[in-house]
Amino acid sequence: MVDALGIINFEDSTADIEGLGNYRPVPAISFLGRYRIIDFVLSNMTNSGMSQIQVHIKEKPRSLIEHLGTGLHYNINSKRGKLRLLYGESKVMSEVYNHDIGSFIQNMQYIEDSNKPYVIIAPSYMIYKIDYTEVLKEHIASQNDITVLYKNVDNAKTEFIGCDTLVMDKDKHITSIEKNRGKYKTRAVSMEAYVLSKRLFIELVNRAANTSALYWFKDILREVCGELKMVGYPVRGYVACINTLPSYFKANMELRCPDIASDLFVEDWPIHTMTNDSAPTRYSKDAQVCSSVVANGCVIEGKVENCVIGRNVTVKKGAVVKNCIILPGAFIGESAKLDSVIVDKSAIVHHVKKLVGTPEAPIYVKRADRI
Amino acid sequence: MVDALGIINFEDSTADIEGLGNYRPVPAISFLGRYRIIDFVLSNMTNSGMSQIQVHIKEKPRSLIEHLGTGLHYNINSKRGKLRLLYGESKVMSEVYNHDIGSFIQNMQYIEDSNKPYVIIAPSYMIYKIDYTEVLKEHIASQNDITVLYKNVDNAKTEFIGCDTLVMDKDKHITSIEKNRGKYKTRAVSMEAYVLSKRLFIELVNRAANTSALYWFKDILREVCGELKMVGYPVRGYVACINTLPSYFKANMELRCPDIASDLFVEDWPIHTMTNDSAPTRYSKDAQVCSSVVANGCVIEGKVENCVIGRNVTVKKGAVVKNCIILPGAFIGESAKLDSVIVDKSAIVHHVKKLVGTPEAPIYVKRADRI
Amino acid sequence: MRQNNNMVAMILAGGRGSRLFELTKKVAKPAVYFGGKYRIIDFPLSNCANSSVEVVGVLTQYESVLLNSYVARDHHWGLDAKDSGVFVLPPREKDETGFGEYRGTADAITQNIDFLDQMKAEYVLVLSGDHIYKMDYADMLEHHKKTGADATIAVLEVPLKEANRFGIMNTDKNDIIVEFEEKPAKPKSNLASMGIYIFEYKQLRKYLLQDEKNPDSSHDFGKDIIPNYLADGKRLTAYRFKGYWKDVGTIDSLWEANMDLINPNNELDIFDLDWKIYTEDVNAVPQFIGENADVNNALITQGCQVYGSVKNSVLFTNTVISQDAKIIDSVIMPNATVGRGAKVTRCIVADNVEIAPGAVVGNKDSENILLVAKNVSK
Amino acid sequence: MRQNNNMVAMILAGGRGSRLFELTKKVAKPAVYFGGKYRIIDFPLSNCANSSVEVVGVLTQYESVLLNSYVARDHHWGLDAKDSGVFVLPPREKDETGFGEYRGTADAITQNIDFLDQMKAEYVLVLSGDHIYKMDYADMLEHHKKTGADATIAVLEVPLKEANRFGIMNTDKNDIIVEFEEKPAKPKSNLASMGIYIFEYKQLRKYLLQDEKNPDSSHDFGKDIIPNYLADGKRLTAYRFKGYWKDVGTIDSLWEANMDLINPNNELDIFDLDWKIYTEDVNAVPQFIGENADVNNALITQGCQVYGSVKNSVLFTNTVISQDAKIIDSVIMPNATVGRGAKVTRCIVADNVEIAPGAVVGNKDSENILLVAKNVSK
Repeated sequence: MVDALGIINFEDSTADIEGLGNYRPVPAISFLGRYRIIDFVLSNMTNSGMSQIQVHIKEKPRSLIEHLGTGLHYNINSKRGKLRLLYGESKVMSEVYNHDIGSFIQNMQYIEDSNKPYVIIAPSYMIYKIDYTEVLKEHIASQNDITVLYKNVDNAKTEFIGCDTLVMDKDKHITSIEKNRGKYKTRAVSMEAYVLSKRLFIELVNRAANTSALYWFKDILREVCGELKMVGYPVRGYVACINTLPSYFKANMELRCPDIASDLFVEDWPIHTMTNDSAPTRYSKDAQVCSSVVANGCVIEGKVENCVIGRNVTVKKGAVVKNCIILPGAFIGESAKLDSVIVDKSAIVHHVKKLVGTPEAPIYVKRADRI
Repeated sequence: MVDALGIINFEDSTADIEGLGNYRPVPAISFLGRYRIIDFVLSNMTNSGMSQIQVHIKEKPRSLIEHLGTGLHYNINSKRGKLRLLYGESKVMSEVYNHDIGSFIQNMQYIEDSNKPYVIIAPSYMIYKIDYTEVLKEHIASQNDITVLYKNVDNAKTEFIGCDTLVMDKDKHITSIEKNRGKYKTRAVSMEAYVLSKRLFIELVNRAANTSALYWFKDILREVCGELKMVGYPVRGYVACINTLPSYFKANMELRCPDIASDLFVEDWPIHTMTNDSAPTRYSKDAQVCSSVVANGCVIEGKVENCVIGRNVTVKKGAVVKNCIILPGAFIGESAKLDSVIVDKSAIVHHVKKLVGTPEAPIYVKRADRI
Repeated sequence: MRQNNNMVAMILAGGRGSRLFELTKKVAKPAVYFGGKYRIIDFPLSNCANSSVEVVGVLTQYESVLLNSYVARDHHWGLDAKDSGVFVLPPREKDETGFGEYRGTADAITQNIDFLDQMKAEYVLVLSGDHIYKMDYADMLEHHKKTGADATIAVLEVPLKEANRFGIMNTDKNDIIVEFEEKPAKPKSNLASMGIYIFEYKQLRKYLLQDEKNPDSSHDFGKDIIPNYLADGKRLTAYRFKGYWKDVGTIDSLWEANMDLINPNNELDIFDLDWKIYTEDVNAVPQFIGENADVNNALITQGCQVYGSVKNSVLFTNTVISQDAKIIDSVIMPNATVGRGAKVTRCIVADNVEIAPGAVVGNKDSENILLVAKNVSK
Repeated sequence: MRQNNNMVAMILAGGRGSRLFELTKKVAKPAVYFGGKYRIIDFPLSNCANSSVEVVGVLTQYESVLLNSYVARDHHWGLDAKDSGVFVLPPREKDETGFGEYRGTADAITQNIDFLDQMKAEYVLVLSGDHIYKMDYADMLEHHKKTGADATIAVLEVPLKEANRFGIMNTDKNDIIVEFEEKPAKPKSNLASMGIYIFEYKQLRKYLLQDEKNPDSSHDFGKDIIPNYLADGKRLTAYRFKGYWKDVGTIDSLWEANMDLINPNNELDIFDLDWKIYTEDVNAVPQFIGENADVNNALITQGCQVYGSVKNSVLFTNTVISQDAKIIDSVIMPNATVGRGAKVTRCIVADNVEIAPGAVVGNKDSENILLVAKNVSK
């Protein structure tokens, strides 16, 4: 059991999942047919025994209110624990003021009221598996001020663009934090997940607010890097950063493959989500499906290849869907031929014969659109 | 079981519960120590067997998200039913555009998706007991277009100011709807609760939007009064309209008395709320309490007379509290003498010796204030 | 207790289901798997949830730890609201009578009269835990009230030549039951009792207490209680049910019922979003259909991995069908794995069974369906 | 199953509590009312919830329909999350052994080995359903792991002269248990067993299965299992508990425990917001204290209406104390009413009892507390 308050932070404006991001906050975006992006960070927390968790969001609370509920499906005891959706209640003058520091300050009472001595902050848009029990144990033993999760990658030239990277000495002390501008291949990419005492957290939040009205929490960390004892903690296994539409596309496609997915989905570390009580999926006599992940509740009569198909999707006979991500409830009509397309929830593709995108620039079909 | 979608509407700008209304929407205001204002309309709906209910709110969703949860404590089956908190997600240019029609239109998909043929709309700030099963049965049998709940009152000169009143012929057909400006003693005050078919509801919402960008649902009803068959349905028993601080004060004070409260709180019509798991209240050897309603979790050591005391309130030895409403978690220190004061949640009255208001103009002590 | 909550459902779930052999060796029949992701008892429980019957007693008896702990998680069916609940009711020790088993369907209810009293039941809905169907019990209650009946029995029209296998209701032209015959040699009607009853509780309570004292009674609804009602001239009405209904008492009928679901026009329609069947929420990733897989006419659920060929079959949660394996006309229960190149035809493969690579089980010409309950090596 | 969920609690709740007389005539002892709004079993259940012990089996036996249906509503303790649950485990019929009662505390666990297997228990926490205390079982598990024990037993220091009433643990200087004596005539230590055990499940399973076959065993933890562990040289450690603990086995001790709560400095502290005691959520308005009421040194809960005088007493949910009535040094259980001018002194008034106007019950000089279980007329 981890004696820490969990804070799920929202993404800054460098994250932009065009299209999908217009209808819901990033944590509420559908992922791999069955999940929402927030399920991963939240399951990490509850599987680690954390039961007091705050989800801070920037805007559009509706979809998350319903998805999170009271957290029973994430194994949060509703009496002892608390899954709290926090949302800036005062009006923000301009979008640049809508940052995490603002949300922390507005909701400081809920942070102070927690009886936990530590906080663990993580954004939802980094997908990986971590046991915070271990991280906190090491954090306490080493008497560091702040522990920062990171992942060593060798594709920083093309991926994780705009993310923070850590510069560390051989003892993993962080000497500076720099933005990844795609210059170098191998980097230690920050997961933007931090472990620190609640006292220090509150101090840093106040300091950020006093330094600049536009500061994010990561900005103040960059500044106190030399001053405080900040140490990196490596994440093993699969990591995805969902901050653009192509990276969303790529992560879905990668995790289709059970070999890669088995890194993230293991039996003793379940990824919890809100069940939909869909029936099993039915394949007709004409179905031709391969290399695809298919959620429950679908009716598949057409050809599906290298796809991620969400719940309750219909693919009619004659349709050909390749390299696509079809979100829950969408309908793909008889004559549709789709390649590298992301079809948002409840969209109906019926009168369009052919849509072809590329993995680098997938075509996006809007929510509930009828095309 | 009532075959209708429930819509809990928000109050228009004529309702202004100063002070209390600054921190949470009206439905979330604490009432009679243990309840929130919304518990009454919501319990009416779920006790009538309604399981699909939408709560529309204007602003500040946080407190209601937590109070409503997924509706289990209101007896809503979480699989079959749905308690949905709806909140205008697009930014409103000006406060005058923040009206119920706007919220209905923005969330029209959720209204259309319901498989119920009828809607029952009611605001939270009218407190009374009604079985919608009977109302809907009569509505269907009489083939009216719209049934409007009303209460015959004889104190319209001083109460229910600003409320709609119904002018009806002897068959209770509504011939016009007029605002109560306090001119007459006896009036049929509209509960602003309407029963109509979903089809007609959607039609009227669209018509309102097309008529004026500032129209509320009640505005369009006033217009179609002659055109449609609108009929009044009388509410029996206790009714309170909580639209000002004095009316809030008065309703709390009235319902202290078991004789009046027994009208609203009956065994087969429970008022559901979110439990807080507070211990019973402890009275010390020095406590002097009379004519008061006291919620659980309090420690009473002082003098309490004609009060409504919320959960987890402390009244220290030496304190004298008369004719007050003390909201949950407040602390009344040793030397405080309060009369006709409303103390908001978690406020600490410690350094002020004396505060005296009147029932018509009770003094309000702000949330979490330390005075 | 809420307004509509005065009808309490009592699900008889004590059956051994011995003709399902190994499938009921460790679980009671109502807990047997069905339809890719369900257990049989999900159907009456989901019907209750969808009909706003919020208090459900489950009368278990035989080998029921799995069934008991399964139904106790009442949030699976949304039956965890404030005044709702699924209550496991096994036989128990009492102050006066000591320890006793349930001696019959009626006795199971009689022994739980204290439970029904406590729940302030006004009507009692008696259900069976091992039938597969969708029914709106609220509608049946409406019918019961409207006809002014003392008891209402749901009936199904069966082919007259099969009627001798059922409890048959002989009715007048207003569907008032005039006679009840258990498995009549010469049936006079084709209205078979579905074992679904609504009783006004206070009256039923009296009949049950009388029946309890009768040493000659078998304490059964069909054999004792209903005949007593009729003998006393009580008004019993038939509630006609139309739609899919199946008692999956044998391996063959269990297989058939699963196969029915593959047909897109099947009457049960588990895809109906207005009457969902709720079940356990398992932690399983969506199904993966591999590069060389070939899937047709199949019902497949989450957690499955299919690399081989699946034709006219139902795959339950977390089954693995390896490359070049062939699944034909079969039902593969949870966590079963079929090895490379193995062939499974006209089988029910029980949960957790491993079929070794290259093994061949079942036969396309077999008259009966083969139950594979143990691991199969090549 | 979540990470921290590998410790499964088993609450022994089969006790008759016969020294509580009429209070346990219709309910098992763990369901007896306590502390204004609770039932005794709320304490171990809330302790489990607060200690993140998410799977709880409740082993019931005697007259338990109320207890069973009470604990089945696991949302009262927040134990209704995805992989959580309170499971009622009465004795049941099994494939091999047929029907059987629980023959002892250990046998109750043995008969539910299949349940523990199914829940994938790693540790088993054995609790009693009729003790009142607050304890962090997660801390006890930490202690168990840290000391490398095979089993850990929670112990309480009792006055040495009372030690002969308890099961006494004789320990070495490291709190390793070297001997266990049940109610020793000459106690060597004052460490009394609280009947709270943590076992490593796999090992316990073996001991239980051995014990089951032993015809000479009484199948009891204290008398059989613990001595067997000790005889085998297993490492048993004592976990010292400090704080309020009470076994309310008699009317007097039940009264005392209620009275303890009136003391603002009582050790149990039910007002602690960090360790709340959860219970049923009843529909009752807040308490009303009338115009001429006089309330001092009292614990009063929602639904009560007080018009008379209440001194040094505990009022449970929905009790009514009429004008001029006097309640002194008493405990009034739910829905009881005391008529005008009646006087109640040193009594426990059972639930739903009516005391007529003007009646006088109890005596301020009585040695024992009077249990009033039937209506009292003047």
